[in-house]
Amino acid sequence: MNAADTAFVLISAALVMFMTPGLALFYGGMVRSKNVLATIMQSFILLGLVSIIWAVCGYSLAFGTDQGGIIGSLEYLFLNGVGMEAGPFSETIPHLAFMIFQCMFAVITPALITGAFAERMKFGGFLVFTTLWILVVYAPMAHWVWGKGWMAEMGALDFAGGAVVHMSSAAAALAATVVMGKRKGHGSTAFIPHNLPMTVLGAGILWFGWFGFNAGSALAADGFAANAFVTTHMAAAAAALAWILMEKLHSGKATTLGAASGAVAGLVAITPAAGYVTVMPAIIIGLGGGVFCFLGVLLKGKLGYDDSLDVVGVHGVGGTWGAIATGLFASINKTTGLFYGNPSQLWIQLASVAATWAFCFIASLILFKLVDATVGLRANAEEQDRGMDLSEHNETAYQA
Amino acid sequence: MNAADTAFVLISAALVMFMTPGLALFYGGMVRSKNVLATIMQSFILLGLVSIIWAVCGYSLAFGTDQGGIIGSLEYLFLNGVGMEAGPFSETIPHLAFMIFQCMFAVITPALITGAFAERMKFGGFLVFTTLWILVVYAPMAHWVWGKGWMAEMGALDFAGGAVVHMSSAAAALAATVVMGKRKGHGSTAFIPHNLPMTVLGAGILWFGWFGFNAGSALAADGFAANAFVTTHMAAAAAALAWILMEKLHSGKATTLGAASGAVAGLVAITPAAGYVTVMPAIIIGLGGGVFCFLGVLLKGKLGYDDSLDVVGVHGVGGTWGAIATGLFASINKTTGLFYGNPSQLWIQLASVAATWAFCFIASLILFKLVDATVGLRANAEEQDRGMDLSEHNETAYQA
Amino acid sequence: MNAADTAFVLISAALVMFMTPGLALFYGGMVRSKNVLATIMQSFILLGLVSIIWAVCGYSLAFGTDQGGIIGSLEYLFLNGVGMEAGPFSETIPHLAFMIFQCMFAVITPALITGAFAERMKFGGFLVFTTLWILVVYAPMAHWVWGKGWMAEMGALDFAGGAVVHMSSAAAALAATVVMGKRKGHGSTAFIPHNLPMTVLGAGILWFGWFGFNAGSALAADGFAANAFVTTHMAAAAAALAWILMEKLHSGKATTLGAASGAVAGLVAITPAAGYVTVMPAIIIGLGGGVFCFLGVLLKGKLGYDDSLDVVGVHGVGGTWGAIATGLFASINKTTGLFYGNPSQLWIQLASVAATWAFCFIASLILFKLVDATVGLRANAEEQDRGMDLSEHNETAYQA
Amino acid sequence: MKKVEIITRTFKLDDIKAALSEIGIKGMTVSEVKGFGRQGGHKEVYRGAEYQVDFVVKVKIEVVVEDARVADVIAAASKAARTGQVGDGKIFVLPVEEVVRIRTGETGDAAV
Amino acid sequence: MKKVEIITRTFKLDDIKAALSEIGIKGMTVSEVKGFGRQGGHKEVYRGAEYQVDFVVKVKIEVVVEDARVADVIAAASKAARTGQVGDGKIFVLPVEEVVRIRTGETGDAAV
Amino acid sequence: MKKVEIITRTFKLDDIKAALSEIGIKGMTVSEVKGFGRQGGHKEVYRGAEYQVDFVVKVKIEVVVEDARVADVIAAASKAARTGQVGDGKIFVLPVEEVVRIRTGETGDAAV
Ligand SMILES: Nc1ncnc2c1ncn2[C@@H]1O[C@H](COP(=O)(O)OP(=O)(O)O)[C@@H](O)[C@H]1O
Ligand SMILES: Nc1ncnc2c1ncn2[C@@H]1O[C@H](COP(=O)(O)OP(=O)(O)O)[C@@H](O)[C@H]1O
Ligand SMILES: Nc1ncnc2c1ncn2[C@@H]1O[C@H](COP(=O)(O)OP(=O)(O)O)[C@@H](O)[C@H]1O
Repeated sequence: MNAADTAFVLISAALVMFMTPGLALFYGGMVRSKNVLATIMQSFILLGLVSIIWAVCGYSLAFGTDQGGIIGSLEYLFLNGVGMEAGPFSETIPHLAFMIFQCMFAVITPALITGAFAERMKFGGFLVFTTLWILVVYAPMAHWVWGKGWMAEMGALDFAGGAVVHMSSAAAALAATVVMGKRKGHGSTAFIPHNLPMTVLGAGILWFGWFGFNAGSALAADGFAANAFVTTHMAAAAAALAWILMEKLHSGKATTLGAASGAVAGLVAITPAAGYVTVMPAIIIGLGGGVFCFLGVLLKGKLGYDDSLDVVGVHGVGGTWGAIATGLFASINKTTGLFYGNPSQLWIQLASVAATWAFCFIASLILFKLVDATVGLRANAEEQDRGMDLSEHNETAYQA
Repeated sequence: MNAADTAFVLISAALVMFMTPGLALFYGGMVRSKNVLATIMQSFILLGLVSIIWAVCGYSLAFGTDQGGIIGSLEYLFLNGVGMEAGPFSETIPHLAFMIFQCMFAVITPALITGAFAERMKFGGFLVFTTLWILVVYAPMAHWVWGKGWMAEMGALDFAGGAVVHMSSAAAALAATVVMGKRKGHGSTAFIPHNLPMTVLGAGILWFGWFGFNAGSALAADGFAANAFVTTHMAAAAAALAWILMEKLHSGKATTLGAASGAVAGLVAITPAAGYVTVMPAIIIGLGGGVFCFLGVLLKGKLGYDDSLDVVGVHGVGGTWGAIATGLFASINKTTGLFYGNPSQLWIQLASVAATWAFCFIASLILFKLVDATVGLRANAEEQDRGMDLSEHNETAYQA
Repeated sequence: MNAADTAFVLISAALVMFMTPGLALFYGGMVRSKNVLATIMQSFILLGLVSIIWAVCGYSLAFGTDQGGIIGSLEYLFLNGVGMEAGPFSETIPHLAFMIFQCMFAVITPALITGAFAERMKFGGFLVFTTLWILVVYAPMAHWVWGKGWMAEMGALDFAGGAVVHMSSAAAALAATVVMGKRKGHGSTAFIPHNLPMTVLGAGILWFGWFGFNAGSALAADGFAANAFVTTHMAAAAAALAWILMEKLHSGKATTLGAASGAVAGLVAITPAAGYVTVMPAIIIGLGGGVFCFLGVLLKGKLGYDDSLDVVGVHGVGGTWGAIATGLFASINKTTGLFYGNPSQLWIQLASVAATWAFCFIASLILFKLVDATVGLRANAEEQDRGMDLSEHNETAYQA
Repeated sequence: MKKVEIITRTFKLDDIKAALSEIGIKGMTVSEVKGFGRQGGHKEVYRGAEYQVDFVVKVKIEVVVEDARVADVIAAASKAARTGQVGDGKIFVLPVEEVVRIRTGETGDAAV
Repeated sequence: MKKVEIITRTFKLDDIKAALSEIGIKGMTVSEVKGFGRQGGHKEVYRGAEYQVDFVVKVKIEVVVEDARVADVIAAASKAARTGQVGDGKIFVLPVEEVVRIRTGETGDAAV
Repeated sequence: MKKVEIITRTFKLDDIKAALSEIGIKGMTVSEVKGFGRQGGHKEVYRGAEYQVDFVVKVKIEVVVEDARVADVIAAASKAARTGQVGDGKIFVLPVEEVVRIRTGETGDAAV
């Protein structure tokens, strides 16, 4: 046990917790004003819902003793045996600190999905879906990658959640657009963000919190943490620039929403790589994140599906690129990627990418269909016209 | 002295400082737009006013050498003798770090009260009242509980401020409603929150900062801090869920304001217990916090007093429940409560609850009366119509 | 290497990073709603632009081996040689941690300048100017003061950036007003802040982040850090009070914008002194900061130049006062000022003040003229009428 | 048919609405306006600079009614809105030549 | 000249604008209003307290046209705005005695 | 009595107010509107998707005056509002049949 590492991981957990309200604002600013509360709520309430699921059984499923590479044991049900002493995943911090740090990841991941079905999701169906998704998709994914499951065994590298957090939520987002269809008015109405300063504030909080997310994933206040901190920052910086450069080329002007989106794209892209690459490759990963995610968002317009806030374009494209780039650029922390003489790492990364997308998409699709057929998912046209804030929550965000 | 503990407490102090602007937004979003600045100001300016009082004499009154169980000595007047070496309250951190961590508590406590008289308090009277209240109510309370005063001697448990922070401010809030009466239009006009995203942002900042508040109160980056961190988070999570469940039962829909209010209620409830209970009891405390505070807020409607933003319903009910629950569930950190075989702890807790309410209510009542009779407290009807922002500060919050 | 110091500096770097979005809101709330995004963008994008410049060559120019007192060597180009081990500027933290902490300072400094030309600056010219300014003004200044350059050799004290950050940006701001002239409508139209809660939120984030800025500048989690933390807080507190007291005397009412402005003025004033003075002198420095900066802002009205958001009045006046006050009150950390028997320190401080203003003003003036003559700086009257958000970014901040 | 436009203090809206309901008015349209008049404005101060803000926020209520009810509407609204202080506002009556209810296509008195 | 005032659902604005364009209307002025009428409002709940909000947000479209075109405007706007549900709103026609185009000083039919 | 409605650029409000004050107008009511007309709108871009925004934010000034002063009001407002560019806006004059000052109950010319 080491007090410095404990302090570092606890503060990091607080930073990651803060990302969820940050995401709520990031998304909330992008919807129309009649839907802002419902959008915020879908992130905020997960701090409640997922945390309790995590304490009851989620943590145990993800980080209990490995059962055949597939899932964790039930030994930590109700956090039984998760105490003030070090646990199996880190010798220098209390087991509780590791558990709560991981809890914050479990909270924000399903919150990311909500961008896809914003402005048309019913609250009840959302709660049921998320509960199932944490148990059926997230906990296994976390186990496979970080809980000594089969992906970890295979040697897949995912420092802070390119697969567990970003690809998984993007695959669920894609499934959501398939099951739920488009918002009323899609194609004819302009869906213009109602409050961009709110979105930029959200992006600022996300960037701030991401230092906890990525550097905290070192689980120690050491050189690796410092390296992950720097790669995180520089990738975000590079991606913000890359995105607005793409905008300049594409439509003549850089936008504030573009800068904020680019920063998030860069943060997504570096997430799997942050602890395995050095700074200059991180900048390249960031540049790629900015360019590819911008193109991914444009593609949506071409393909015509309604991923309201671009979960697939940003988290799907960015997470995938980051996972592949880790296979290219890994060079520190006992890893090596293709460019450092280890082509097999790239194949492992590609396999983990394919497996993650396939599993998460199919499982999410089934869960969405299931909830749609039982509790119901989609608000009807009249509810969408009134806005989800009034229809689902009896509230109005703003009064003159 | 220990650098890790110092880092942890300093960062925690920063987190607690950030709660005050967070509270400003939490409250500010709930008032009408013509009163938002005045409401924000009443929190923000306390970062100025109370900090200076704290440096001049507040800290000494609270944490100077105990004088008969009642008050601290004047030895630390102007922070004389409070330096870079460890002080009497912690061996591992600089005395200055302990002092400033405590300062942040002194700042936010009177800021909590402001919710009770929002939309009708004059700024001058507010400043005078708060100055007196810190010296006459807060400093003694802090001394009794944390400064080796009589409540500590009696064995009352209050980890991070159920009595010192929440009950004390709620008792003052109740006194305020008695002395100041209702807002103009109470009962006929709808007092609807003008900006709920602002309130949710405030709640997010409060939740984030509360990790500093509660885990930081361990004054060391150890297993107890990790435990307090986790109990804090889980209680907030449980209370957010409990509150919206109550709403669903009561009026058919969960609300965003309910989720935010519930989270705060849970944070309040766990505050006295955070370092003395394990995680599952913390979840129960959180659930209780959500349910009881929701009912407490409803009660206001029945009783008809005008506690504008529910300081009594949330901080009074939540703080009291938390103090009692500490007497029920305490089990770690050398404490035991009723459910762990020590009924006497419950009696001690009940005694401290009664004493806190009685002392803080009566003392606050006298102070309010005094200020009312001299400087004046209440804005008149015309000033309330124009809004406190214009009447008291010559400002308008928003321009189209 | 020391894990506690590493944790402290990394978290401090995250806090300083958060100041830039905070500044974006602080400034963004003060402009008219048609210019809020452009204003926010000018801060936010510097997280991208300056970070990359810093990694490529800025850090090396500032902190490479000293070349004749003037500039750093190119040894750290592309962060070559900046790794996980300790570097030359601190033995207890990774070189990368020191680099990224410094990076955050380089980001926010040019963001401060943007207040001067808000509501009329073209985005392209802004990017070019800032790139040049970092290389020509900021990197040398940082080198002279913190990189073992001539000002350090001379014995000038600047704990966390009174000269490097505040005077330098204020001098550039002054140059901007000279080159760019006034906004359309200056003198006839009322330029009233469009969203003061946004500004207060920004001030809250700045205050919070400033603990990283000043206490983090100790580069260790020790008593000096605790002292800097406390002096920072108390100076901000005192200045907020001083500013609203001046307002009360000047126009009869304290304002929320005044409290926020005062807090920032106090934070600016204590920045050069934070690690060299004790708490009571810090309060005096804060009081002076509040009073002098308030007068500095009033002076603008008299002199008639158009420093839109008072960069000179707040950062110029506050930074200068702080630098001088350091020469008066320095007493710890192996320093002594005039009031502690060392008059020569005051002369050194005055010399460094004069040199900083002269160098930064002239260099900035040349850069502005250069960019004006080539890329162009100033939006024309029609663009200003439409607002910079639409003219420069094709965006609108708010939709009903 | 006439359109009665009532421009008055915002916080009187509920009272006026109630008064008009009482005399059987079933519909009205309300907007927020800024009024300049004898009432004068107020001072605002930002960083020491004082601004005189001339306008006062007012509410405008538009009610279209049959000619015969105009006097009743004026009487009810005046009574509800009056405080006796400068700034109580004005009532304007304008002629309306045609009224259509979009839903049914009804016109004239049947449409209001 | 007449002023045609159309008060209807906000999300119909684009359709109405298109319908009016089609019949050659080149200008109009739009504002956001709150409507009270048969449509009723909705319930809002804040911390357990229920509020009945009576008004519905509506859009008001003002078009000044030559007398001869009034019928066309009413027909086009009615068609575009109609949903058949309560709350489709009203069209009011008011006489206009003079029209001036500020830019040129033109008046009458030439000015709209 | 007539109601003069002036729809023009927002940043001209102060000038028009001054011009009307100068000719002795003591009251007016102002609202924010969106105008569609020849002036055209602008392009906005959000995450690569371009939106054509057709409307322009305009200000609407309503002044009720005695018949005799209408010409003066039009002249003064036109002069103050004119830039000569498309989008300067319109002035409409509508008949007003009655005016009431709520505070005093005065009607007609005495009420404005
Ligand atoms: N001639 C006018 N034309 C249009 N609106 C007017 C006129 N005179 C006054 N108003 C409106 O009536 C409001 C109240 O007028 P004011 O002169 O302040 O008080 P009072 O109506 O009590 O005399 C003004 O704020 C303005 O909105
Ligand atoms: N007499 C009236 N005067 C002015 N506006 C009216 C009047 N009656 C209705 N309105 C406006 O028309 C809108 C629709 O009216 P409502 O009675 O709800 O439905 P409908 O027009 O379908 O009968 C109202 O919200 C209100 O804005
Ligand atoms: N027929 C009309 N009815 C109502 N408002 C109109 C009409 N024509 C124009 N307007 C208003 O006048 C404004 C200016 O008109 P526009 O055609 O752009 O320029 P101009 O008045 O210089 O010819 C429009 O934005 C709109 O608000």
